[in-house]
Amino acid sequence: MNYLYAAYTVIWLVLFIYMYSLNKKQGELKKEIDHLKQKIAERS
Amino acid sequence: MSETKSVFEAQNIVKRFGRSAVLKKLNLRLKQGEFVSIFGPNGAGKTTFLKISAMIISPSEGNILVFGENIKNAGDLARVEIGFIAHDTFLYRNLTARENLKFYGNIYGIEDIDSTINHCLESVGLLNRAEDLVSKFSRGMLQRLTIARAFLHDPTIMFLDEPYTGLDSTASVFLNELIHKFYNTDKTGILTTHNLDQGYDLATRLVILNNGRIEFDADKDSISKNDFRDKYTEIISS
Amino acid sequence: MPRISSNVLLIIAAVLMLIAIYMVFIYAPTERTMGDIQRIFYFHVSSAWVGFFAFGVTFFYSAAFLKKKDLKWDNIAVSSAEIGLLFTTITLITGSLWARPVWGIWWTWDARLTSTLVLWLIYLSYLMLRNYIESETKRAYLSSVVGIIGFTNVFLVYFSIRWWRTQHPAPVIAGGSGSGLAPEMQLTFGFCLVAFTALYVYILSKKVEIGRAGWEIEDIYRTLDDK
Amino acid sequence: MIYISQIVSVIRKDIIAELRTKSTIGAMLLFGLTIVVVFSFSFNLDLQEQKNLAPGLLWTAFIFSAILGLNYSFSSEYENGCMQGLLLSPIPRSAIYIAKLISNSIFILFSELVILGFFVWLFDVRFTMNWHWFVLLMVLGTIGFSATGTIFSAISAETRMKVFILPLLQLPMTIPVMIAAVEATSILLGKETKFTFDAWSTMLLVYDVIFITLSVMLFEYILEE
Repeated sequence: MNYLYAAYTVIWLVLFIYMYSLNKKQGELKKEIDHLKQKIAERS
Repeated sequence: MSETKSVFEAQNIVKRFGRSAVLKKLNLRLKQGEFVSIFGPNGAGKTTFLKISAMIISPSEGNILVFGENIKNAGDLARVEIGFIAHDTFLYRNLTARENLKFYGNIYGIEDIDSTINHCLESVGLLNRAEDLVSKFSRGMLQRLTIARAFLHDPTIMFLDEPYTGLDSTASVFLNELIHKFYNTDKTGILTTHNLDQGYDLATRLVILNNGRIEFDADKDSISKNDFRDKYTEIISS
Repeated sequence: MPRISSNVLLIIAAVLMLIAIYMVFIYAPTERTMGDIQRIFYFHVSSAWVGFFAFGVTFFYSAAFLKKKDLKWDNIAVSSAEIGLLFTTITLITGSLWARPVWGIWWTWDARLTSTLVLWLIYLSYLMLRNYIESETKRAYLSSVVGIIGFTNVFLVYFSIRWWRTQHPAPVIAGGSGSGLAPEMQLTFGFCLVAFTALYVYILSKKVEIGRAGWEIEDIYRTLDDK
Repeated sequence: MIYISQIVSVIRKDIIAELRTKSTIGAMLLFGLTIVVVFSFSFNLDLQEQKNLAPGLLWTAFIFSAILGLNYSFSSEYENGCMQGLLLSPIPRSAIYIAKLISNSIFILFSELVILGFFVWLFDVRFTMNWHWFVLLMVLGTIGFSATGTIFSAISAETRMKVFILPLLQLPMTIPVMIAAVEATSILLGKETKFTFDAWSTMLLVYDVIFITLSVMLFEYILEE
């Protein structure tokens, strides 16, 4: 029976890790964009 | 020259590498017998424009017309009219000089191939080395064989991508001869170069390409060499 | 790509997924012969189909890129390929976890399993190939060609293995196909498929947004250089 | 017409250049023969077992020596920028692919014949049906290898890790060819099977036709910049 739970833990583990990394990456990119936009605003 | 049909025309050529445009809406029209020198700093897009005009790569937008015919339909037929000299020799190391020219001769569908080859090899002084392997050729001989290959199928439009850089003296003498012979037979050509003097002397028309845009295009006799030199430095530094 | 923000897609996918989990563990009846282990089937086959669908999307957008030469399509193609690889990996792992207790083996050269493995290999090399090419345009052209040829090959692999398997038959996949399922099971399976596809659409829109954010940064740097 | 003569001149060029150095052919032969020798050590099995394994071993030797040859199929083109010379010339892009497909198939077929001779000597394999069926099979299988191999070697020639990328792309692609070829060869060696020799060879033919047409359509995009 533990194969059933093993299978579902694998599915959720893989999906969550992947989605978490996506969100983190998007967060970093957004931060960099805002930082750049702010730098441009200061310069002009 | 009467108002002849344009031999070559580039219409609104745009070329993007990735998402940045290297060429931004270029327009150039050449009539029979015109010889254009294109000047510009490195990375201005000179070689890319030449490759697109010679139909080696296709533009992201815009059209190339040879004798008023869009190459998208004429395609391979139009390529018979095109000659190209670039840094690369386009020669196969493991073939002899004659085999190389015979190969290109067949591809271009030249009828009396052997006499044309002999004539071309003679015009660059390589007839006695016809049977030698290209891998054994010196740099100078390679350059002369490249010139022979470019003029083999007697193209009506010749593209030369900085042909004189790194050319030794004998090879450049042959090149000068062939370009001037090219002149009198009313052919058309585009040459890209850094060397203002050489480019100015050879051309009938001067074009300055700067970060993907043509910023100067005028006949040679409308501007003296010194004025042109100042114009060039002014455009580049702007 | 419809302009629904990815958060809305996330909510839809999450809700559907929760219902799917409820149905798989509680609503669906226990399979007589295999018992509860058979519940792996729902997510295993759904992720297989979504993986296959994702590679179909890559095939489509690769062809779109070759026609339109706009990197926007290539961005979707590569995002979908990555997600396809993720779901195919899940399929392969859950498949083995299911085969082990039922047939006592981790793997069998069955037509479906092998073509899934081949799909996985081809799109792994699709992604690795992209890392070895610097120019963005060249990378898009070459990987589009691989995406198209690779996907076409899978159908041939499936048939050649199916013929080959009838030469040396392997343990028949008990209850593998959806046909011999009780109505509740079919409903659960159908729902899982929808939930997984919703999840795929959410992740795809997220990845495409990330790709576009990367471009935005590039554009800003380029405007800074021009100044 | 001009299209055919252009293809013929590219093939003739490839053959002349190859005969001069014999580098690719030599490497393919040596590599194939070494694989066969390694097989004979790692599978010290009695005669009957050899019968079952012979087709698999043979075709494995074929595919790996083919991949080695395919790695260098465009090297003469990418030296001195000759590919640009071809793109400049009036030869259609699809003709370049077909010419390379044929010259690759010729080299692969040649090295396969020598490997086969070596294999028959080492494993003394006897064909019950007349052997010319096997030659047909080799031709179909070889075209199957080079149909996708030619386009993938053009793709990998553009990347840094060429020698690694080509097998990675090519091996999953040739699974249908390997299965059909091995099964058909075992039929020729007298194994009774459900599917006949003709069924497997038609499958090979279908594979060849599909991927040649697909590659002819897609080849020009590989040369774009």
